[in-house]
Amino acid sequence: MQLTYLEAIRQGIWEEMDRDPSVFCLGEDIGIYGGAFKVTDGFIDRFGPERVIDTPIAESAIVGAAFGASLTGMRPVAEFQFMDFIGCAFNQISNMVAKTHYLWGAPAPLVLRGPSGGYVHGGPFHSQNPEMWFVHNPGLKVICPATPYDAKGLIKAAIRDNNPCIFFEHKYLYRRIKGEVPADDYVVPIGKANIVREGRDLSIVTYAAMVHTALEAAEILAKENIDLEILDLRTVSPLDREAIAATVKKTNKVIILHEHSRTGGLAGEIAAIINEEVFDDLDGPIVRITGLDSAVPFSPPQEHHYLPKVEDVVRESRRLKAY
Amino acid sequence: MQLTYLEAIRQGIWEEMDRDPSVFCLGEDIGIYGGAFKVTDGFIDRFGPERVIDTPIAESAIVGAAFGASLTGMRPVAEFQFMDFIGCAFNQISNMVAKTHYLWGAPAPLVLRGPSGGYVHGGPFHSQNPEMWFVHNPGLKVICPATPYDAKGLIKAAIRDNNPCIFFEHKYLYRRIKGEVPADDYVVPIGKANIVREGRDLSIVTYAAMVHTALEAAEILAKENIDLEILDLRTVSPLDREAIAATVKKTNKVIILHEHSRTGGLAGEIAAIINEEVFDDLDGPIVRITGLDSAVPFSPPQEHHYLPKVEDVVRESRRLKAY
Amino acid sequence: MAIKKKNSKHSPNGSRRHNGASPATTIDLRTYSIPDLRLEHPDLSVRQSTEKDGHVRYEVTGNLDAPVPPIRDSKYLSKQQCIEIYRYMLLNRKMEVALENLYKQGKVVGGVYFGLGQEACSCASAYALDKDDWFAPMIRNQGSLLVRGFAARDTMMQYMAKADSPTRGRDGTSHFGDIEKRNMVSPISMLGDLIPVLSGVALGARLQGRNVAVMTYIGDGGQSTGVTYEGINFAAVQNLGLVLFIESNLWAYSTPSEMQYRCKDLAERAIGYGIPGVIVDGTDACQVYDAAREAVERAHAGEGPTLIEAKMMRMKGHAIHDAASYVPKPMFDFWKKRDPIARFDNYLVKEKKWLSSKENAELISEVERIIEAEREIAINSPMPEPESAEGGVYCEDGCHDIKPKYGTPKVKKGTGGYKETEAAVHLK
Amino acid sequence: MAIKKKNSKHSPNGSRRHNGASPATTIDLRTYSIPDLRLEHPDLSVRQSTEKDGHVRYEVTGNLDAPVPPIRDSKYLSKQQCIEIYRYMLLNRKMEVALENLYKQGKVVGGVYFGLGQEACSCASAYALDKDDWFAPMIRNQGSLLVRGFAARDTMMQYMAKADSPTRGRDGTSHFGDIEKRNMVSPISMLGDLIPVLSGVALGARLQGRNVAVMTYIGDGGQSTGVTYEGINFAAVQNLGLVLFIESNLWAYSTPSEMQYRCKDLAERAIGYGIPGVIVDGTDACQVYDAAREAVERAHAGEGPTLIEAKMMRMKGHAIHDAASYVPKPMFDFWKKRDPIARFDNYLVKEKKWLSSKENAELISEVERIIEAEREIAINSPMPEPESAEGGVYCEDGCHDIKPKYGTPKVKKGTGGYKETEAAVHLK
Ligand SMILES: Cc1ncc(C[n+]2csc(CCOP(=O)(O)OP(=O)(O)O)c2C)c(N)n1
Ligand SMILES: Cc1ncc(C[n+]2csc(CCOP(=O)(O)OP(=O)(O)O)c2C)c(N)n1
Ligand SMILES: [Mg+2]
Ligand SMILES: [Mg+2]
Repeated sequence: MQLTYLEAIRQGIWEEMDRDPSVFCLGEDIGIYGGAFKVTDGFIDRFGPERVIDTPIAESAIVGAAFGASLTGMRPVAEFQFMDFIGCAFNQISNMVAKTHYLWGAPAPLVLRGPSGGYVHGGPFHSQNPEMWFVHNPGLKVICPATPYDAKGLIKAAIRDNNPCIFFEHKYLYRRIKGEVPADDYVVPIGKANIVREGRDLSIVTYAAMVHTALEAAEILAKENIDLEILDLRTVSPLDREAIAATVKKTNKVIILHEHSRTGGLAGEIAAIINEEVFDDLDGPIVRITGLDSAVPFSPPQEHHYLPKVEDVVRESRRLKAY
Repeated sequence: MQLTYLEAIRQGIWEEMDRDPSVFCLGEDIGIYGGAFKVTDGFIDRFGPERVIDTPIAESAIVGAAFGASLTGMRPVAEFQFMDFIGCAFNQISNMVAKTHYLWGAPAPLVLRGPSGGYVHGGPFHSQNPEMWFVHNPGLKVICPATPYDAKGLIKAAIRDNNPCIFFEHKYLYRRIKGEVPADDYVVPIGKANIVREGRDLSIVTYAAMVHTALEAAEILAKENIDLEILDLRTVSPLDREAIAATVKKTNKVIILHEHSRTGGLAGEIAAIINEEVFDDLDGPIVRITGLDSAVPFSPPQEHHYLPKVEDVVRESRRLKAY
Repeated sequence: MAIKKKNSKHSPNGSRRHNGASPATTIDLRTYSIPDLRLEHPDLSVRQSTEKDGHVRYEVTGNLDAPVPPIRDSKYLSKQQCIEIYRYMLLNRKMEVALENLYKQGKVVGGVYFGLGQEACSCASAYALDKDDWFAPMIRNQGSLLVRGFAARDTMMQYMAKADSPTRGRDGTSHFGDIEKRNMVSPISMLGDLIPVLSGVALGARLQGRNVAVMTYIGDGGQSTGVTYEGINFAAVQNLGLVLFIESNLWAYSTPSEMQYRCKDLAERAIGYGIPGVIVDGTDACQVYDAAREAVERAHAGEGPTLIEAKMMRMKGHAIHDAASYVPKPMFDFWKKRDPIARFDNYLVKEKKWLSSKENAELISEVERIIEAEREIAINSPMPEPESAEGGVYCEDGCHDIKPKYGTPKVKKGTGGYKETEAAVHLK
Repeated sequence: MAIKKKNSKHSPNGSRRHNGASPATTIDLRTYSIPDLRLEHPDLSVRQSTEKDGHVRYEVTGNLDAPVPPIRDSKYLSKQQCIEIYRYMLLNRKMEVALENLYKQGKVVGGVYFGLGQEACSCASAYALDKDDWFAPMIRNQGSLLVRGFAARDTMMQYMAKADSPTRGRDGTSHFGDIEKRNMVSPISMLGDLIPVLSGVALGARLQGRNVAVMTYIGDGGQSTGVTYEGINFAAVQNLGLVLFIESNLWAYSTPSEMQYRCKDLAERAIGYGIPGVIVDGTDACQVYDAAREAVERAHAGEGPTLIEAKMMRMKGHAIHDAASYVPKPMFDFWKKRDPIARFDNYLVKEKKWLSSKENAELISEVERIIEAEREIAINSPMPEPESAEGGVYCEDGCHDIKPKYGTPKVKKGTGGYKETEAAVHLK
């Protein structure tokens, strides 16, 4: 059936709660209100206030409590009202949760999830894409789906995973895209990228909302006989090195496209991986298309200027093709 | 005169406090005790408890208070007892301090400083190098000196800078290295890298304690007729792109060496910069030598295995030279 | 505020005694007085209940028919001052009506946040500050901005993301600041972070020889954040002039205050900070002012922070998108009768007769004219250029000449304190 | 603990009344009782003072000659139990002496942290837990580990970073955990983070139909962290069985507790959380046990969290490198007289005559033998292989079979609550 990205996530969590009584949700306004974006709408009626817990505004306590519950064998799904607020729980995530298994061997099957990303005029505190801080934080799995199918399959995989997973839901996609989602139970494996468009001239390595930007650009470029291959990473930690290497090996030219700010961003990591894996296959420099190095400005013309756009991909693709 | 790295930092802050009454210090145990590593030893006697403030254990309050004071025209120097605890103030740094100037134009001349780094068997919570989270955080300057001369000149520059600066002091270097420091007032410019060894075969781009590792490796390799050029970045945000490009242009081969864990680390960013600036000058893949992707383990054999070593640099240099 | 003169370092709210010397029965009985200026003590309470249809809803209990209390006469405010505060409250409300209309006309970027029902709290609190004092609003304190001398257009342009807005489009709502003239720190979205920041402002000023009051606000929800605790505690230990209003408006987005804390009143937390706490009716401008003014004076006298809990209700949804259907309707009815403007209007016009009906009508239309004029200016500001997204991440050389705002900071005097420390020796 | 039966949701510590109906004088007087089991109330106070030589030093004031109080008879502990706790306290101390020697012999990696003077607090608190309860120690609670069934060698090997240490060399000190058998969560260095985590453990257990007590500790310094506040508040609102010991040992590294908070006693913070708070003499094992046991029973009965402030002094420096020269010497003298082991020894041998001197001597040498044997085992463990630094960052497939520890979690019963929501419909 056709579902929105949001509804796919909602169903994924719902089904896991139905299937496994050890799954429960906690977060701010997730109960009667159903969450700021209504991802948990109806959950409290179905699963009761014990399993759908409205918490005080205390992100470190939410993460801490989710982690503690996970140590007893529960599988908490904690919502950040916006992923911008994840910095309020940073130490708890980085030093408590992420290091647990490495240091003393306890699994911590929890999911931290919430809306991230721009293009909705959310301004500097409601548009952030903070995934890099967690990519550079061993012990966490970091997931950023682009389609309803992947979103549902990956949230289910994250809930079943025995590691702490951070699940970034792109709020621009929530209700703007629909896609086919099978009725049967399925999961999408964490850590596997996906070629969403095959092409021969150059590769775009990207994820989340930018996948759609890349696809749009590919349509335009197809008319100019520039044939893009698009790799949707889906999981940004751990990264699918093989898939990255394979697409570069094939097209020999690569653009890395991400929404978050450039310096210290994911494109750097991928550039390093490409150097390590397939340096000899490169026929042109690795190109980055990213957000600017500042906070995300609020005003639409400024936000538009700040964020990567279809025309950026078109322009850089032409340039790289000609290199 | 010859000073230790620690004494150089201490003098730098002392002189700035002497010179400018708007400079003051705050942090945990910095007063009568003089700080966990004695960087502010004697300060409270000289400058009084008003300007050398022992705070409660509350990192978000320390950063917040430093920031607030900076808005009144003061120049606070806040100490983290260990930089490992900077995650406890993460949101305050990232969302309050770093975005201030971009969003509403207020300068925030504060310095956050403290000991970081491994090689001292500090274990997972006292060995961290958390600079990347702040490199990927527009609005901050991030400084990581390697020598007494630079440490003093850079701490003074940071105190005089009108932007929030994070100053990472490598605790392994504190008392282990000495160097010449002029008696006169001087600053080292923030954002400028420094060639600490000229060479022709390949470049090591690095900073902080790893500069010394690279220098040791260079001695060994010199005997094999492999001539390393070593670029000490000194500041990791903003990065000195020109200096990075220049050394690669000269040697055509580059190893990036840093202590923090690999994925999402600085080497990626530098790899991307090199691709953007001097791709055609590369005669071999960009090589990374870094910490492993885990917490820093406590036991000395494990820590040794985890951290980059002279022999790693020697081995990778040979390999890259032969490429 | 009864606690004003009690300037002991410990337990300013209370006294303690030991009852009995016999070991087996020693118990420490402590009595704390939390001054409560309210003239009524609503006993409404909200909880989740599962209804027959399976839905979980909020249910309110308590006396929903209690009569509306009178306004408490201010100990300090003159007639003129009362009218001035009233005027700010009108401006606050009319500006928000204008914002709502701008939103409906599609001119606002993002949502709109309202302080409906909380105008007394915003306006009378800020009115208690002196010029040199500092403040930082939260998102509902659009009235505080007006009192502190910002024009309605500033906030309006922020909402419309205009080029001439205080942040030149970079941020919205009341997220802007001014350290030059109006001593305002910009809020950020993360709740509670302002509290240590304002404490730091007071610290900075004190190092320059000045005890300023630093006022900010936090919600009954936002006060659950750890940084709130760190910030208040820092101010308490450092004896800084923080004046913190807890806007106890019963809801944090959709979450009732019963689910944020378990003590009865948030002012009780003052006990654990070792600072004075006081409760006021947040819909009564006089109470708000009196408590704020006494706290400001404590700050000026170097007596440390004060926690003021203002009780009221958020009379709209969290923001304009939120119909607040989770709020039991009788609560709106109860609090609607306690509308701060209607009550103050009644107090000034009918009770005190400080305003004639005609003067009141004139005042209202003057306010409307001002808002209309501001609206025009705001609307006519252009949108920013796309390229204006760039630059300003750092304060570049010369972008600001930074010097202590209140003059040269105090420095430890004389060389008596000077010591030939290691560093001093090295310096030679 | 007098508060035990008061199970009202609000203000469990207190009652309130309004004095006077006249508007002008309404003031809310609240009386809170913070039970205080201590048999003395030391009045020492520390502050910074600048001396004639220009040095700033800590100065202590108060009655430094007060007589040592007796041990308070426990309401619950039998003779055998008292002796058992005493034995753990001896083990705790002797183990730390052994650690100090290992350090001097260069066998320890990094520093050593001591609980000297705090053995009663660690041992008697953990002794109050039942098998199914959970706990997490802080760095000075090496005694708690012994009580909970860990061997001295575990901690010793942690300090020596040995391959057979609980973390196989990856972490040191008491930083290890065990979720299988001993229900222990590993601490991390960052102070306060354990508090919400333990609350979450209680939440997880409750979802599985079990009210467990979850005990952890925090220092007078560490409790200043925001996460402490968030964690206690979370437990309070969710009514979780957190038993939090504040180890009020007067110092946080070099910082006296006067510079951490401004209220008189940290137990007063319980008022603002709306939970019971109680003060005990942390050098009196009986008091510690009684308060802990009552809190544990409250937890088991589903009555929510308890805050217990244990007053004592850290009798060494922060860690072995720290000579604690900043501590005014008379404070050490004062508290040395209150050594928990000497007092308990005196109580058992002289006052109660539950132990003969001979039995006591035998007990002590048995403990020494045990520690010596543990030391041998610990020393003989190899150092880990370098390559053992790798692996285990993720829990890979099959590395753990995760199932709810206490049986199947409670699930909302029946289909009455089931509703044809959007999601349910889509699911078909
Ligand atoms: C740290 C943090 N977490 C979550 C949010 C999202 N959020 C914004 S406002 C709000 C509710 C605030 O309620 P309250 O503090 O009572 O203020 P009110 O809206 O009632 O004035 C929430 C949860 C936030 N802004 N900051
Ligand atoms: C969040 C955080 N900040 C700073 C530190 C550094 N630190 C370790 S122990 C300590 C003092 C702790 O004092 P207290 O909590 O009173 O415990 P005690 O040592 O007295 O048992 C400090 C500042 C830390 N571990 N965590
Ligand atoms: Mg509220
Ligand atoms: Mg302590």
